Amino acid sequence: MTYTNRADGSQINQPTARAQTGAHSGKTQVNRLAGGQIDQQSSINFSFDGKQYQGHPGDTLASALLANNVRLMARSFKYHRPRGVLTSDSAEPNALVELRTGARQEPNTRATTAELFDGLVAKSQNRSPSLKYDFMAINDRFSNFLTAGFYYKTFMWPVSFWEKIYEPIIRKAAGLGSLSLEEDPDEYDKGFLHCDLLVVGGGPSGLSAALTAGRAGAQVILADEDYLFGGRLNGETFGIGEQSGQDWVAATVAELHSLPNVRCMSRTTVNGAYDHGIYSAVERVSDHLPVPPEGKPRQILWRIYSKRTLLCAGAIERPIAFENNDRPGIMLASAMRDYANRWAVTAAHKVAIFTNNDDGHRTAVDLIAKGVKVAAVIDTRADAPRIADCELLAGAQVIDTSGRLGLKFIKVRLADGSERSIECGALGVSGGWNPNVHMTCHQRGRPIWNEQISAFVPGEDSIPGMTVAGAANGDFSTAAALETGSAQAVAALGDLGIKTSKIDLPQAEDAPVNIQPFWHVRHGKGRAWLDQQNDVTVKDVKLAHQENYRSVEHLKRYTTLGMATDQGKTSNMGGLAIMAELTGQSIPETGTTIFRPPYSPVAMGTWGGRARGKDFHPVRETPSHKWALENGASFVEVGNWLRVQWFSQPGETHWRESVDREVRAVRASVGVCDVTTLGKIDIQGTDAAPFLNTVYANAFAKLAVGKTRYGLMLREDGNAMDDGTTARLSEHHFVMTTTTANAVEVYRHMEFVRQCLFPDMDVQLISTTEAWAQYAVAGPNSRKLLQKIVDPEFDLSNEGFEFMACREITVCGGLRARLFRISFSGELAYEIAVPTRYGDALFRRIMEAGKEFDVVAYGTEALGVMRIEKGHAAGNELNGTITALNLGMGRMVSKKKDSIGSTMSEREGMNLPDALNMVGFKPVNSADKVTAGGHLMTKGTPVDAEHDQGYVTSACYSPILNSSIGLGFLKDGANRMGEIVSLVSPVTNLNVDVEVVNPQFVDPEGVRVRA
Amino acid sequence: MGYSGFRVIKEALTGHKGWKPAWRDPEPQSAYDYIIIGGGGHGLATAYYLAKEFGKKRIAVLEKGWLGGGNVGRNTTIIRSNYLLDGNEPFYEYSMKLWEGLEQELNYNAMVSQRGILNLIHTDPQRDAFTRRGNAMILNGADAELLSVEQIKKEYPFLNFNDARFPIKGGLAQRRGGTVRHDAVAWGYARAADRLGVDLIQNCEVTGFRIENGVCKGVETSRGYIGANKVASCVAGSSPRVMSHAGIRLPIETTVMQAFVTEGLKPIMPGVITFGAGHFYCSQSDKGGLVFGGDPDGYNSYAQRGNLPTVEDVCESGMALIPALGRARMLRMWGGVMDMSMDGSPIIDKTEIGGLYFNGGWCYGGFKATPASGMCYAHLLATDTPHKYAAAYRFDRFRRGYVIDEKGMGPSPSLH
Amino acid sequence: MHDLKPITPLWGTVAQVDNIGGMRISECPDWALASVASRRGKEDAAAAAAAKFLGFDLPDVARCATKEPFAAFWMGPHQWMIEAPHDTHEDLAAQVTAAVGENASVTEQTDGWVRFDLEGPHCHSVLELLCNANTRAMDQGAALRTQLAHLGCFLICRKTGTHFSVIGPRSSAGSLRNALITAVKSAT
Amino acid sequence: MIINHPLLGPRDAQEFTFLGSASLIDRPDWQAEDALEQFSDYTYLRNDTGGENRELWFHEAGDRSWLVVTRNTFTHEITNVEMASDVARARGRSK
Repeated sequence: MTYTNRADGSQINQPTARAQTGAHSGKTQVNRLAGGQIDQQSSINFSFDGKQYQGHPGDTLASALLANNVRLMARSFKYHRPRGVLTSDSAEPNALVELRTGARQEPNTRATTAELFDGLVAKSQNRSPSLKYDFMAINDRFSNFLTAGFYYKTFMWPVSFWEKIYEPIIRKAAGLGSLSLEEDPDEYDKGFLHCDLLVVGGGPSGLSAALTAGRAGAQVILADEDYLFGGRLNGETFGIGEQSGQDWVAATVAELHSLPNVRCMSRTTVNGAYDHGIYSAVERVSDHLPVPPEGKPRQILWRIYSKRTLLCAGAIERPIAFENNDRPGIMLASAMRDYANRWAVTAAHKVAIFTNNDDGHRTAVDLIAKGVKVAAVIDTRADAPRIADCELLAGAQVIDTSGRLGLKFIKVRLADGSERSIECGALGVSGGWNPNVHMTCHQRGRPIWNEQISAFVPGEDSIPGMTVAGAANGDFSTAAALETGSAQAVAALGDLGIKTSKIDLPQAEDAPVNIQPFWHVRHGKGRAWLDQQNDVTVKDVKLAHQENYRSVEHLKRYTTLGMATDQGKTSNMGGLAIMAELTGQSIPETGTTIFRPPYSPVAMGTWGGRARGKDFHPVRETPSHKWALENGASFVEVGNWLRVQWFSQPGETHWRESVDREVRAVRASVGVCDVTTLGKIDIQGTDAAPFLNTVYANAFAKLAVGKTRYGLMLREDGNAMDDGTTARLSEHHFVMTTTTANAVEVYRHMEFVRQCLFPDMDVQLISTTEAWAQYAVAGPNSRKLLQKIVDPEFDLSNEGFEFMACREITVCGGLRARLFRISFSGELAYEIAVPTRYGDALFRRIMEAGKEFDVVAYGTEALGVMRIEKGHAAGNELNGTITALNLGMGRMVSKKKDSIGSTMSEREGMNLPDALNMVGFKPVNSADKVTAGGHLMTKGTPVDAEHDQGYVTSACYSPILNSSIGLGFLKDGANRMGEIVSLVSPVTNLNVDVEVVNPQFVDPEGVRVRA
Repeated sequence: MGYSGFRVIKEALTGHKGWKPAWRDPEPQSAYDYIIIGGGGHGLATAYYLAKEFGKKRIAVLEKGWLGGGNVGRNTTIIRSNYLLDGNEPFYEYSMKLWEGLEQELNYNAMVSQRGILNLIHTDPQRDAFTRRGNAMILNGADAELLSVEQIKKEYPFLNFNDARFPIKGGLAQRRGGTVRHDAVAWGYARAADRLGVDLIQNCEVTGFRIENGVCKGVETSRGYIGANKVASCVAGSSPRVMSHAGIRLPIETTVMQAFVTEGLKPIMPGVITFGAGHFYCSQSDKGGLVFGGDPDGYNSYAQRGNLPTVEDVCESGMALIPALGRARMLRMWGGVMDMSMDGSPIIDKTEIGGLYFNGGWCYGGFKATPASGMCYAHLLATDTPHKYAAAYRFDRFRRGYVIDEKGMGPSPSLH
Repeated sequence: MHDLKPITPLWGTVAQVDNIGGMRISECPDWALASVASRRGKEDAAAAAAAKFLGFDLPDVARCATKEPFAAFWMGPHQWMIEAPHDTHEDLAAQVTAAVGENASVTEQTDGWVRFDLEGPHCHSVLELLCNANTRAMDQGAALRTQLAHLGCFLICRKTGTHFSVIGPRSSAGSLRNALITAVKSAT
Repeated sequence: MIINHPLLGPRDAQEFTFLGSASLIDRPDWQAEDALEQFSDYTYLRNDTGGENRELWFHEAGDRSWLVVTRNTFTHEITNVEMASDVARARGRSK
């Protein structure tokens, strides 16, 4: 046996030699048979509930447990009934375990799909203290009180008891497995694949399709959830042509591997069909290993872009409901066959079969061939054919079973009405097969009823671009699967203009479907299970019917039928059939429930990929980042940017000390702040000026070359969208700055205006945010400092470069740069920009040159303090509900031109006499604190919403004013200067008196900026 | 026939033979005083309160599919009254008070569970905004609490406090927020309304209105014409379709919002949490599944399903916030059709057509509003005046400039 | 001549190169970039002037054209990015502006971007873990803009199958490199 | 979803940002007598009754084109994709 690891996604585990006997299985594996697609020559150690066992490479946890005579693997959700496996695949509702330990503990893993690896540790779940003795099994005794929907009818009195007593008890009992609550140590990848034809499922139809398309040269992806290709052929004894089924699979897969245009992906579940041919698939790269190899993912989420898709997902056998049909040892007949043929295991050495169709008899035939005693085949059909060499009880039904922790006896009602007890340790049940229509429902397609096979088949065109072949389409025989797989592949490629023809199909089994629908045994008062995980019984469906929860959706929601981790793959059909019976309608009239993605549950880690922890979002670093790291910076996230909040100097123990120092230094001398994060948009073209006149509410057409202007941008609804400054570098060339937060939205908006509203304007836009390192140099000594940086031919005097001037200059001996005389702080200030690769050097140069002025670097906190002191609105004020009028800029909105938002800002509700105005606040008692988020009340009025007068948007401690100060919006605030109002913040226990003041706390006349 | 623990025991001992249908399946009559279009949560609640609080008779609810099959049956079951704006907060707080007495009112256990909702804070501006909101809540009589990181760690120790890209800096909690078993809300109202004589008519799709001289006289349905004195649309995501039959254009677009649930897990999540730096919110159901979601897909859709980018975005956010979720498996995803209004707030109002009323625009927040929406709509229908808590929810607020824009996103429905 | 020392997007004085699993990921800071967008009504004149300057025609949609010392790739309708060696063309934007005059708008883009070249036999396996582009269908000279590890990037095929350039936002150079390295480790 | 870009061919909708109805192209005349009413309708009223919907998508992570996509909102089927600037010109918009 070779186990190859993922190389190009085309690995499979194929046994190189098939064992002939079970001789090496040792004494513990008492249920191990001979043969199978496992390596009986070597052994694997594993443990379940602390007990050590051995299995073989190729085993699943379920097959290995059965081999060790462990039938009891789980407890059910509600009644804590003892349970074993029902299936041998991903449809399993019962045998869910906690796999692995520590941070890798994985709840609710199906034992039927967990590949055995050396050292595997599994634990049963939802039981206490042990699987055999579960206290909560008491629920089973009280099941009569715990019927469908019982909780809707009780727990209402006394009123307080629901949340204090009842619900905590219910919640404690809830859930199946548990999370470790530690961070998942494994990595996950996400990727993208493209193909002409995606073949979902690698059974006979899928292999046939992939071979057809592969030979035609199409780009093909073949995916199967199993670790072996072959689908049902792995569990059957059919031959194909001259070969055994397994040999045909091996030969076919080998040919597919040899084709460079075919990607064979085993352990890959295609689990969702999304619009326009996009499918999600999960490849389990490392789940069969103790831990993933270094750097490799546990799983990969593939998004597959396919031009055509062929669903070859096979069919799922359905059980029959009868009393106590849920005991460990009772499983689907096909699962029993799989375990025997593929894994060389039987759940017991004496078994029985209960069926309503010919296919069930195959299990008897195969098990007898494997040396297992089949006590009887019980067939509901009176005219059942004799197929297996054992006792046939035609027209008989299993009416009850016994065996507390595992099946011991079944009770059979014979055709003549007499009853007989049969001893057996396992019972294979077949109620027929349901085509696996799951994925055809993902776009809300409805399956249609096929009377001939008594099952739903996919509706036409359920998913655009997807067709269905083989058993998934109701073509159950192997020959039909091979035939339809190839034919549908030819058709799909034909749609794409790739002409090809069907491959030569080998001879294969072609048995007709011979079934007499039979859903549940009518007998005494016991419970017959439909949804085994959620403990939904036939009685519950009857009760739902009685209480008029009759629509399929009501049935599902009231009883929880089909809401377990298998989405009802083995149970929905039975529930539906019984409801149909009760209402007297046909099954198709009764309806279908819809399956939702994903086909089988997908780990959150897989969906999340590598976007975790620090890698959740990419980081954006500013040009001075490295210097900041070296100089005591504390960083803060602003969108994806990391900006410096403040720089701590030795001895500073509280952030306020650092911020106060930075503010004082700027106002006293000079400071530097990295403002690269502000959005920059290069705007060029002969219509650039009229364009700006349109996107800004205030006038821009007449801005002089070499000048910068503040601009207020409105949304079409008249509320402020963003603000910033725009500089006119030349007649047809502007540079706009946006706020850091809105850079992307503003750019998008301007492209909308350009392309959708004024498509003939000659304007070109491109973002230059990152191309330039831009620093604010602010403070009374900023000019003196910059004179040491800017090359001497550029006149920086107040006359030569006045307030709001801009110019392309050179610095440090000839490096191209841009200089803007703009100020956010209210001080004499500039912003200087150089190509980003020189940003680090320039920052260091400025700090060096500024030493004589005691220059400081300052962060966003100091920036914020100074802009509040100066009364500049920022993000906290531009909250999306604020107008120009609210900001005190109502008159800026030009009525002489058409600009975005100007018309709508004239609406009544936005121009009320007592509209909010932005004002400043200062505490009456200087020790009091102004709190952002506090609400404002007129003095003497009640403190409630009705009397709310506004709110504080921004607040800080001003080291210049030695007081806490704030900005905010107050009704009619412009006319309330000097008024004392109450600032209340009950959520922070604050109620102080503040004075309404001019928002420009510092230099309201604007002398400094023009100095 | 009342529901009670005693009754459950009695029925259990007598073979459950006594349980009666939760509601009748009446044939539609030729005319009613009130026709409510839409048998979702809001429609059923409206019918119930119209009968119960206003004593009205001859009421029918017309449902095109099955009762409770709209968004009341496909949401993430959260209730809260943590709104900011004056037009909204009193309404949602009123709704919260109605939730608090709902089960006794309806004699149906909808499992109102006030386990708290916590909005996480990751930035200083967010803290300022949440402070303002918390204050607005308290000033409106609701409860709110700002939590420190240490307090949050105690309740949610498994959140990412180690290497988060956007560290948690605090949170705004509403302890009275929580979850309710969504289907049970619909069933509880349906059963209670039925018991007051309301005709609940399933599989009855409204295909048109009969309007004469500007007055609505009744509705054309898949089961024939039904006359009515007053017709009340209450169809959430189908609002634009239904109202178009009356020639009315709405300030509403219909988009898809996805939601997700994991396999059942032993309890970890005490209440509801929302991530402030990504698109993710989550709670744990009484069955053990983690129920979560994020933002709408962002495009118009009536398809009741979404696409992968949103699925991945939500799960990435979930993993960023809760690294321990890695090995929990998502079991199912689904999509609801959302009536996204232009300012993110609802409309409960008369229309320009006499006798025709409208309730919609709930965006993806309609579930928590169910009781108050029903009560306020019933008030409007019964009295022709708006209920005091729904006075702001008028059509003309857009034209007149009184929008109620909680998020400040402007007239882009998919952004609310 | 100014005396400010440039640094690379990854904060180095020299470009960073990683060799992992037979793949080479190299930071390529030595390229000047300028965008050129034709003015409305001047599309032909702009194209002619650009062709004269470059020595080749501006490429078609989603293509990259190369002739030393220049390369140019399509960015959007009527808009291209021009590449040239930084040592000799640091003032590329000015040169292009001089060449196209009033027929096109030219913007310096040099330092808006970080370029990583990915070379080796596993380019497709690496890139399929990073972006939705069907790189197997990209031949030499194919150029497109897409999302890669949540970042808007240009992806240019320099040599079919074995050499791609990823040109992403400079401020996220570290995140982009991290994503590339992680993908290479996983795929090789 | 996949949007068949008129210039670039099929591209994942993930690269695009959705805005809303293509009627946003028809911005009213600000000098019209009833400009405020027209703008109110333009800004707020929609006809999103399901089925074929013409809508604006921005190729944000691509070539920065605004596109008008005709998409069925019941099935998500896309039947037409146009450059928004072409549509705008065809609807009489210029400077």
